Amino acid sequence: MMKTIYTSFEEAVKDIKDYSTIMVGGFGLVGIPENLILALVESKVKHLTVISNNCGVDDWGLGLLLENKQIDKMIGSYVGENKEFERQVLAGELEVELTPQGTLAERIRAGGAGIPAFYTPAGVGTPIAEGKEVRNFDGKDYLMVTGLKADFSLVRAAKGDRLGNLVYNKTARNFNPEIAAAGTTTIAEVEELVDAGTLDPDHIHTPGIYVQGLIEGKQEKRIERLTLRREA
Amino acid sequence: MMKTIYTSFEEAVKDIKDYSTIMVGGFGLVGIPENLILALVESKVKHLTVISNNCGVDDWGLGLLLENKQIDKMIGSYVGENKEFERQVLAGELEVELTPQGTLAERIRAGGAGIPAFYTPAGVGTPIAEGKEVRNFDGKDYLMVTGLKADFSLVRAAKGDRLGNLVYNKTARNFNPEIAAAGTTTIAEVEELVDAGTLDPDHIHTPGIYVQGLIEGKQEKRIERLTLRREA
Amino acid sequence: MAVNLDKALVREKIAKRAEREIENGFYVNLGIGMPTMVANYIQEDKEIVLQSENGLVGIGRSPYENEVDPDLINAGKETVTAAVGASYCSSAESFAMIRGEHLDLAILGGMEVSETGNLANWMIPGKMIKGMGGAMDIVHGAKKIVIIMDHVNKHGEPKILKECSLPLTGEGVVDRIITDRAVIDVTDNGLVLVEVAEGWTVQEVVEATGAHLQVSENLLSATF
Amino acid sequence: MAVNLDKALVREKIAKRAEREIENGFYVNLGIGMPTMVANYIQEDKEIVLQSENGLVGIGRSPYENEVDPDLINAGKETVTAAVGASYCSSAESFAMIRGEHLDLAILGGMEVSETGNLANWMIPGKMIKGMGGAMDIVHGAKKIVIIMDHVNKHGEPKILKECSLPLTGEGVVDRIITDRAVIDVTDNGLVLVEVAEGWTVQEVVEATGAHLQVSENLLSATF
Repeated sequence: MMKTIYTSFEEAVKDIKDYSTIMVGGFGLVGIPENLILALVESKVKHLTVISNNCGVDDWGLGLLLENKQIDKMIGSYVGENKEFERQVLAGELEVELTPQGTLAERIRAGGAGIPAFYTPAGVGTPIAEGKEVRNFDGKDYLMVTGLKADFSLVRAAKGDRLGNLVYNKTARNFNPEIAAAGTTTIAEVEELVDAGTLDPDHIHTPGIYVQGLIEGKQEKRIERLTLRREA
Repeated sequence: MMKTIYTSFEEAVKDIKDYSTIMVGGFGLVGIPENLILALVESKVKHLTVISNNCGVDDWGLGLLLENKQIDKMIGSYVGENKEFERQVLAGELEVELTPQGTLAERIRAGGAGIPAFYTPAGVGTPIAEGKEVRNFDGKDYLMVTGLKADFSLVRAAKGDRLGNLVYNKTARNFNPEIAAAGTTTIAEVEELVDAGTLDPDHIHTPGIYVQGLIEGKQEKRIERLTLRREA
Repeated sequence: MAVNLDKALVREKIAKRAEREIENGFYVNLGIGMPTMVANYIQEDKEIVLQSENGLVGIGRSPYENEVDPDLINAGKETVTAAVGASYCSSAESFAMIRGEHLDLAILGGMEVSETGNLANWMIPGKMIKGMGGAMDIVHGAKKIVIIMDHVNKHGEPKILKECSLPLTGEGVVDRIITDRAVIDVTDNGLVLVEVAEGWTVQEVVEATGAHLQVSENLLSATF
Repeated sequence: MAVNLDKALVREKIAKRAEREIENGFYVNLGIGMPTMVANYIQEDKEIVLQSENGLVGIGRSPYENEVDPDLINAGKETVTAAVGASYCSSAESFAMIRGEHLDLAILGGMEVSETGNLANWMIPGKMIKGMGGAMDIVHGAKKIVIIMDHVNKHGEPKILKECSLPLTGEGVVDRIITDRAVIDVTDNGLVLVEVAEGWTVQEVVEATGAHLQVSENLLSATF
């Protein structure tokens, strides 16, 4: 359980090679491993298959990898915030596999949990049922869907200790815990790296067993839709 | 989300009728809803199907229900701590369905998560594979197993708030969170009942949506195998 | 004769009517767009919990500027606060909660609804497909699914049809449709008109509906 | 000639040899009974994490009397402490971790092992079946599965066989067998004897084994 503590983001992503499958935590721009993504852009690694709920925006997050044409295939649930995404799909430069969000989250969980396939009602009778097994349980139809794993998982946490234990802040948790568990190699970008024993064992969201490397970094935390309460 | 706050354990279990299926949290005697079980004994409800990892010991926990012949069928993974259990099984008075512990935990999770069935490697080529579908994924065989639900789920938590949010202490968590989610009606016995807003939203293990009723009680917390470090 | 209201007022009218679907004590998921507006009209005497599929049980009001936490958003990616007694969870847990039918109600937008309760609300063939997000899960994930939408499209054509022409989001999932003109229930025996909005007649609603509409014996008029 | 050691010493010998399977940095699950004893012999220079399937990643030493928490036990239901940097999780998460092969090693007891790596360790027909507990999950849930057991049963009959006679716990799951007499690897080409314990000859081990045993070119003798 000795974890690699990286001192540069460049070093943290150096083992990610062309044609790797990577999973990236986050929902919208919240909880994304900002600096790991930036380092991937710098690394110029290409032909990536990326599994992530969204694909960033044009100038931030996974959108940067897209702009740089580093992604061959994207598996996600909603990619509507990104014009370059649309251009590449229409030009046939980018392959997309759209999956209902809950099915995506559960497929990732299944991948990390050693479950090769499960049944879900989501998508029955819709275009995404094409080519999938439909099976009836207790009078209701379900689709069989398979677990997802990745060569590398990139997540972001609020705090991480030197044994790889992670805690997340508020809705920045989102896909991160299940993605951390589904990567052969999982690298965590943490806002604060702390000593082992600092985090309360009852409050840890991701046990260190799922994490192979950690690096501390400072995030911009861009806000997509600032919505404020009008002063009374 | 208004929850029923019971003031007596008798009242907390009064809706549990003969022939109900109940799930009960705990591993060994740790994390069991002691007082809810005692109230079930008092209630004399019978013909229960009980889903729980273990079945207590002869004079405590689910063993009390067993002694009182209130259980028709038990679904669990290990029932070796209980002589009366053995007697009833050999006498044909009690039906038993043994399930590998990880499969049991995941079947309960699936039940609460709307997943009717999933595949697991546990049990392939063993007696428990009998009658189950075997399916190969990527060269490895798996068994299809189904989700489990219950009419009533009885759990124990360290703290619960008036909105039903629960936190567990150490290994008393065990089966409780997934059992809380798999019950049509879930009743939580808590060591301490607190006001809403008291628990940190990042530290809640069971969101209140899964819990219909709560009651505060004092537990004995019997220890099955006291193992101490010898003084140096 | 048909009433003319500006778009914002129509949306407000639908959202206010949809709010009446929310009972005291309900756990509710509100879809992105018009459904999110329903939150603005929740009566103060109701204690309810709004669930956000990105991992928040208990959405609070929008934050004042000094309360904004970039790590705290709703599924529409808007900054929010957490209500008293809220909890955070992972996306997988959030959808376990949804798929497991622990929500009492989901209010979602719609492009088309069929007489058997099929819903189409995620793609238009020939246009860029942005993705279904959580909609396909949510339509299977609440005890009651209410669709709110305009009664007709911008060309004046019915959006409630015998069969959806657009690719489906879910099959047989809709329980109730609330439009600017009516409230319609999807039953085992087809569509039943239960309420007619102020300014509309039963005849007008029937004519603007592309499927057979039974009129409830207990039909209410001008309820919203 | 076969050595005679008392039972406790034999168990200690097996446990100490099994400890050598644990590499620095490993996450390990130790089965109930003799495997749990392995923890007593872990070399101080190794940093490892012991996982307990009831929901503890990082089992610590046994508690002093004033440290006992009835809510903190291992899978054998013994009171324990948590190691520095430990975490608690639910049983479902714990087995997700196991089934997902995140553990480096599991050391379990055995009644019989076949030459294809089948394991029987949970039931004897005709006797009361107490249940498999977590064993059926764990045999599929670590990168390496090591079985520790006596080489022969109390009647002197081999426990390593061409085929198990008892109902299986898992099929083709065992990587290595450690007994009081030998270390044997299960390979695609059958069983390979890699170490012989002090006091035993290759010939004696072969004769006490109920399946064909190849002898490794790199056989080590008197290693434990």
